[in-house]
Amino acid sequence: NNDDDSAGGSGEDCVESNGMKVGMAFDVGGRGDQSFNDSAAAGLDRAECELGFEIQTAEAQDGEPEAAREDRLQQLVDADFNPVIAVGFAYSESVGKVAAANPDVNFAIVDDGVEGDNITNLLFAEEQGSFLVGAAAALKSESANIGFVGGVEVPLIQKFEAGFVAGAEAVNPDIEIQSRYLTQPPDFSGFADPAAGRTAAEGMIDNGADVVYHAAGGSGGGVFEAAAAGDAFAIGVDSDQALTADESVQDVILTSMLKNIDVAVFSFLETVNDGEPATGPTVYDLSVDGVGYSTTGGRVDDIADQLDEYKQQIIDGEIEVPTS
Amino acid sequence: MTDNRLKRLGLGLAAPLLALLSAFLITSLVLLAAGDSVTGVWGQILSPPQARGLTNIVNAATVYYLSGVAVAIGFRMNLFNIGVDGQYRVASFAAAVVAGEAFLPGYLNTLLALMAAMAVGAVWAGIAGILRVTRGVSEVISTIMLNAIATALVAYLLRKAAVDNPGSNITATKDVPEGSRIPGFSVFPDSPNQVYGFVVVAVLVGITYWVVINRTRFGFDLRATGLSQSAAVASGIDTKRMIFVSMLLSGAVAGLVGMPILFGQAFNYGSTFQSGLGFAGIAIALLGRNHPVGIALGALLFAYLDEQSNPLQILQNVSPDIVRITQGTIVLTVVIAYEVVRRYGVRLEQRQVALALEAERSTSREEASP
Amino acid sequence: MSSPSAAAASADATDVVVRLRGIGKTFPGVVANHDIDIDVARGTVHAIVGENGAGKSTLMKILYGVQKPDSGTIEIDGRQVSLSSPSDAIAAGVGMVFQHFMLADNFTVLENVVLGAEKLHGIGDGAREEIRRISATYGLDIDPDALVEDLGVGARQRIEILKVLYRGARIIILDEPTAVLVPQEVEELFDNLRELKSEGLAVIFISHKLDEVLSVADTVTVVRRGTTIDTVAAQSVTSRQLAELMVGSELPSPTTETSTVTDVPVLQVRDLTLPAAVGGRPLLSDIDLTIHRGEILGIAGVEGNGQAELVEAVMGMRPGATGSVELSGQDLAGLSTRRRREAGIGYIPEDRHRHGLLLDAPLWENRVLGHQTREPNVRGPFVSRGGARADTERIVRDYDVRTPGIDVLARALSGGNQQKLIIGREMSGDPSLLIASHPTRGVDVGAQAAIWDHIKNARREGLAVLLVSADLDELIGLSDTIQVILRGRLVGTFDPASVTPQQLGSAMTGAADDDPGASPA
Amino acid sequence: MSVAVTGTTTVKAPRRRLRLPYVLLGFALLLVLLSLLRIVTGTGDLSSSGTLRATLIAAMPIGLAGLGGLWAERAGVVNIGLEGMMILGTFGAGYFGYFWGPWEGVLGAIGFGIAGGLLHAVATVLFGVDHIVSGVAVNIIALGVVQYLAVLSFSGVPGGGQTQSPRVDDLPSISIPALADPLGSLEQRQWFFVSELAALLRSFVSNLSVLTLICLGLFVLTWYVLWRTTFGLRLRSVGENPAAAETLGVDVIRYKFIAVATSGAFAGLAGGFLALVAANGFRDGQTGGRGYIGLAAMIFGNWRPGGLLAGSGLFGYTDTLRLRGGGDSVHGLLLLVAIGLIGLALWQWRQHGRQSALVAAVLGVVVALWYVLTDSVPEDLTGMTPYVTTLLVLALFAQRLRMPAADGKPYRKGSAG
Ligand SMILES: Nc1ncnc2c1ncn2[C@@H]1O[C@H](COP(=O)(O)OP(=O)(O)OP(=O)(O)O)[C@@H](O)[C@H]1O
Ligand SMILES: Nc1ncnc2c1ncn2[C@@H]1O[C@H](COP(=O)(O)OP(=O)(O)OP(=O)(O)O)[C@@H](O)[C@H]1O
Ligand SMILES: [Mg+2]
Ligand SMILES: [Mg+2]
Repeated sequence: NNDDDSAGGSGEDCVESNGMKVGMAFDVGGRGDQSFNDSAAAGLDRAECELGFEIQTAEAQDGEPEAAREDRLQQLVDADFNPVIAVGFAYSESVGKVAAANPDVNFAIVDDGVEGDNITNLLFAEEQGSFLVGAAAALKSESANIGFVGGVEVPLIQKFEAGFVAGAEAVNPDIEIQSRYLTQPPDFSGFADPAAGRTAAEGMIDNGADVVYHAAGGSGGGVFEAAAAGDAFAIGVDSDQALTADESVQDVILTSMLKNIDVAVFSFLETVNDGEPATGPTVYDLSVDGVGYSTTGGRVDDIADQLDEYKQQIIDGEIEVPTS
Repeated sequence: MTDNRLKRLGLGLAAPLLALLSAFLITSLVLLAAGDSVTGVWGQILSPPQARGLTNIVNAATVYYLSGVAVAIGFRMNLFNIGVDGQYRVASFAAAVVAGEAFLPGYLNTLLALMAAMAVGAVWAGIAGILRVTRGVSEVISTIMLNAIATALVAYLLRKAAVDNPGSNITATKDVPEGSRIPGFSVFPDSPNQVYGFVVVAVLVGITYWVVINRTRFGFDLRATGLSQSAAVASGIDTKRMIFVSMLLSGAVAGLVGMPILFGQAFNYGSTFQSGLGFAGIAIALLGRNHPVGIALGALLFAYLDEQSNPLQILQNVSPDIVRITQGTIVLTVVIAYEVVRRYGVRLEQRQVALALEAERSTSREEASP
Repeated sequence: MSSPSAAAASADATDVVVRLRGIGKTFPGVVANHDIDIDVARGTVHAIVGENGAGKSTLMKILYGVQKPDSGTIEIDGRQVSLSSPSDAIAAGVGMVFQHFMLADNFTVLENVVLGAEKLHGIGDGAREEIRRISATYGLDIDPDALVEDLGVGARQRIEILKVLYRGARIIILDEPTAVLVPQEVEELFDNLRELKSEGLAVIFISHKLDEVLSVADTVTVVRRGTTIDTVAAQSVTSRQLAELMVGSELPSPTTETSTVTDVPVLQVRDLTLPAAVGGRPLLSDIDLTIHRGEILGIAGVEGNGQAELVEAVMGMRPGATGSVELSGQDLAGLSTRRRREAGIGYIPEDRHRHGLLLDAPLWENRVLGHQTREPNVRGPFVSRGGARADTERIVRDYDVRTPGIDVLARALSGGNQQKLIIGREMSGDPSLLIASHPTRGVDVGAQAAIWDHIKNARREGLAVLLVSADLDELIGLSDTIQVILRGRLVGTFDPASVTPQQLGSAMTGAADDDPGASPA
Repeated sequence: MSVAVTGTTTVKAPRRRLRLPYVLLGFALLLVLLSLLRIVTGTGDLSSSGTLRATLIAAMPIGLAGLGGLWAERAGVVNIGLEGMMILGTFGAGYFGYFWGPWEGVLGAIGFGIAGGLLHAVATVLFGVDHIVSGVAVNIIALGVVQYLAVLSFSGVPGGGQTQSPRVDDLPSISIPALADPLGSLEQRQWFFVSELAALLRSFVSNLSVLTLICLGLFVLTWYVLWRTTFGLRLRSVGENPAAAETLGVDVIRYKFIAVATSGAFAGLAGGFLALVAANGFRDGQTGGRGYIGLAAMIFGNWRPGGLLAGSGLFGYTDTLRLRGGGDSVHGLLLLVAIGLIGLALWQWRQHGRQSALVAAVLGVVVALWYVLTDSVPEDLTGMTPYVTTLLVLALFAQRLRMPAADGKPYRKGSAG
């Protein structure tokens, strides 16, 4: 009752079934998290429609044992799903194990580098995208004071922070950057606590920040609310949040750091469709538009040239963006 | 009397059966109301698990069991150690660091890490014990606070102790060296995975628990304190000491909760280390009436429900959260059923005592009259 | 059985305010009441007497709507009523003072009194005025704003009566109101009752103390084994006759036999002082006492004057006590309760349910309690089930504990049998000192006699016994010496052979200085 | 199994009721202290109107959960199921809030909370199940129910998902610019005390959700109902001595039932507040253990609404400081804690609590040293602040607390006499 009603599938422009079944295992939150699970789901839905895959999804439970994740992947394999895509680094170990046990099945994992002959890693240069929105924040800040709200202090999110800081300092070395994480692992509620996101962002805004970037998943909604209430800008993450966030706060979203998981998922499924499933790591960075920034609302149009210049420098390797 | 004992045994078994049945009914009603397939869900849950699933059930039950025993030690004394959750996390972290550093070779290293885990778990629980004994702070509240503090503390220490693992987004301690891991063994034929070797330790813990509680002087003191603190004091039991010691013991066993995972599967403590086991332990201890065998059955039941519900979404398109409802309902209905049965039993016994005495009285009167 | 006889029948029929006919009530396995017939007349004190467990309290609870009768009818003021809750009874004009206080300690007197009767005078100043008025009218001397936990037993008893009066009750039930009062307080209470009686109220009065009953009651109903045996006019009977009606045989009474007192001291207490937890007067100050082999030392005192603390301090259950306690020359200071027990103290606590038993454990486990370090209950670090069970059988046999077996839960035994089990247990393991706190409180006459015998046996075997009791007859009957405790001090020593309960009573309330029976401690 | 929640203290708490002037005086002192702290530490955010407003919002769910606990425990039922009832409340708010409207969301939250309360009431009051056990079960069931219902209700709904509702519209809020602006400039001046007072007042006149005000009112209402009405007297009597209450014609079972259902309503409202005011919709895991914290705050507040408000304020404040100011603000707080501890030590010394005084003094010195020797508290550790503070306060004051005498004890009808 929870996935086949998604968009795609029955749409008119969709192609006939290609006879292949793809399974996707989500991280906690699953479809509809308005965040990275959704982004992966978007890629899946597109593949369903444009390539004719039959799709099935399942999501993780909070605090489940490792074996449950293994089970989930194995059950997808048992039900003849091939390939199987795991969304999120929590699946790192289980993908390694299940892939080894099922050498005939192709696996993909988002955000993790686990190795295997039949595994492809969909990795992202989040720091590069964050660099660009960091630069945008610095360029737009009138108070030379900006903020970063991280959901949970894990290396992945620290990568966002590092890129953001580097980008902002590239524009203005003296800029003040306030940084805050909502929770520490294993407490992952920082990704799902808009109230905390709001309080943190309000603090930054009260403290002079006028642009706040969040990498806090579901808590980001609170950051947008704070920005709206405090006459500040917010920067979204993962998808173009000026489109997906609630209408009442879309105006304050300066731009979003795009992490195009959907693109990655779709390209992977294209290789499967072509009969030559990708293996090994693929890094989706600026050069392949795996990451980037959004322009919805036209609020960064005036600085687009500068941002694109930075982008080119990063692609050319002139700027090396730190990851931590 | 044997007849009565049989009757009582029957009553004792009736309670959990009654409870399971009503949980089954209630869950079915929820499914019906929500429009999900009742037969589909129960069909899946009651279908025989594969070998892999059976192994998973035993493994998950091992972990639940230790957690249940840790909680039960406190329960036997009317101590509510809500803090098993924090205790096992702090302890698992400590053990992972010790084992990862490999101060000693091979299994000595394992042993040292296990002792570290028990010691750290005991200390963490001991804080609540001290506060209760010296300051009168309810252990319910202090252990809740200590759970939250454990989260922050472990996060802090984990970042200090974490090793660089390029390409991974998981922060984790150093891996336990190969030679210090506890090998699993295959129980179910054709199973691709293995049962934790630690299951042996869990069984030993269960036996020790039973012997200590039911057969030793210490256990008697502990149960007496749980039954009536005032009577315990009058009998010469130092109840403050008992509270403190049983908190330490509970914490030490809590320290073991994460060990099957650490030495049998994860080999390090990282941000994806399983959480929430302490709370499951509370439900399981209640379900098992704090009895070592009961706890084992409860742990197996919970593990079974978890395992069997996992594919619900893939196969039946029903959210596996439905079994949480089942599990919670089982806890509640079991307790209610036990309470009802207990009252019935007490009444039964009172009636018997009265009848026996009445009979005795009338016979003695008959003897006296002639 | 029998119907209301001459005395009651002589009361004018219109004067009957309560008429109980054929009341029956069965609990699982116990017939608490059957065929009860009672008539209570207006303007009288009607006493109900009977052994423990005879069914008096049950009957009163039925009349007060707490419990529903299985059979029979209740008429109040000539109208048949159905009482399904205390509210119904209150509405019918019945008020009840229970055997145990029914007060919320953390509430003020006002709150306790108005609870449930808020409609009468509100919960504010109106009620306060009314309480003051009633208090003044009946000389109850109660401050509506005092906190109940600060008050003594006498005051609490008066609050209970005030609660009843406040509700305008015309039929007042008093279930053993005098159990915790000293004779002087009892007198005051009786004055109050006579006052009530003269106002035309009916008082139903339950007591085990037959002299009291005869001094205050107009009519007495005797209940035995759940049914009414007889109703008599108080002037026409003696307490001996009443007692024989109650038990159907002669009343036992505690009598000391020839003295067995030796000059070997067993317990020597010097300067025992126990400071209060939060400032204020010490709970015990400078207690000195010695008990010899074969001697029973009785402690008399109004409840709350330190006798419980004295016992607990000797038992080592009170941290913070200073002074010396020696048992047969061994200094007990600093020893834990367990060590003191091992050193040879047997302890019969005053509240057997709270301190003496694990109600939800079988009898044989209760045998282990308090003796869990000693033979035959233990083997090394383990509990010896075999040893403990065998010894429990012995106790059950030797002490005549009426039970179907040693595997039943302690809860299932009646109070007297529970107490016999405790005494058997505490006499095991060769104690040299037996501390007995209220050993016969609330047990029936048969068990009472047995318990007295056991204590006398202990004395004969050379034990020193510290006996604390609120029952002055018991103290006088059993003790070799009686000491009175008042506000944490021992204030007088009496010879039980010559002292009267009245003299003890005045010493207990501090009015004893001019009493000829007292000699300085 | 029944448990005495505050251990085995026998010391009587002195009964000095706080009168309004003292309360105001206390407030003033607090503001003075905050001013001093601001000046000494140079951390302006400690008493800014933003911090205070965020504190109010952070404290309210905890306080409401605590009120839930208070209602139940005053009637003698321990309610550790508050967390579960709160979770039900967040879902009720999200569901009704999205499909009907925000005010309906409030009602939905209360309704779901009551459902949880009734479950607890049936188990504890009717069946005499141990209160903690039932509470634990309620928590498990509530979580399962909500997660299951969320999947059914929100997946596929635009903006919603398996673990969250779509955005729910705001409840109306009050802003009085005519007052807020001048107060704002006053706050900016950084005048001793005056600025703090201005900040406090300003937090009440700028962007304050109506629900916040209503909830504040509920504290007063609770106090009034429980301590000034017949109903309240009866309800409390049931928690102090149910047998006595029954002998006076109070329907004990009914009052306990009502109390626990009300408790559920408050806990549900607490969840509703989280979903509707603190955030804008339901999210799985949103409560984050606040139900338990509410219980702690209630004990902290000695089972009284005023104390509870202070306790939840403390929680809200420390949590807000952590989220807003991070390690720097929390560092400033260290000084406050140190001063508090040393003050306490002096006071206890005078009260002859020599041992506690010593403990407090040593702790105070340690914290003071920590303050002096560092510049900031590590970010990860700031998360502990509210919990450590509570533990500390309980350790120092638990013996002065007094819970209802029959709290946590199952009661059976007819046990009077
Ligand atoms: N609630 C109950 N359940 C079962 N049995 C009961 C209950 N209440 C009383 N009984 C039994 O009923 C009998 C009468 O008890 P009751 O309390 O009325 O006696 P009593 O005359 O008041 O004794 P006492 O002098 O000790 O107060 C006793 O045998 C007791 O065991
Ligand atoms: N409220 C009650 N509920 C259940 N059983 C009761 C109750 N009251 C008394 N009984 C039972 O009645 C029996 C004897 O009680 P009873 O009140 O006669 O004892 P007692 O001799 O008065 O001693 P005690 O001082 O302990 O009350 C016991 O089996 C006891 O469990
Ligand atoms: Mg009795
Ligand atoms: Mg009685």
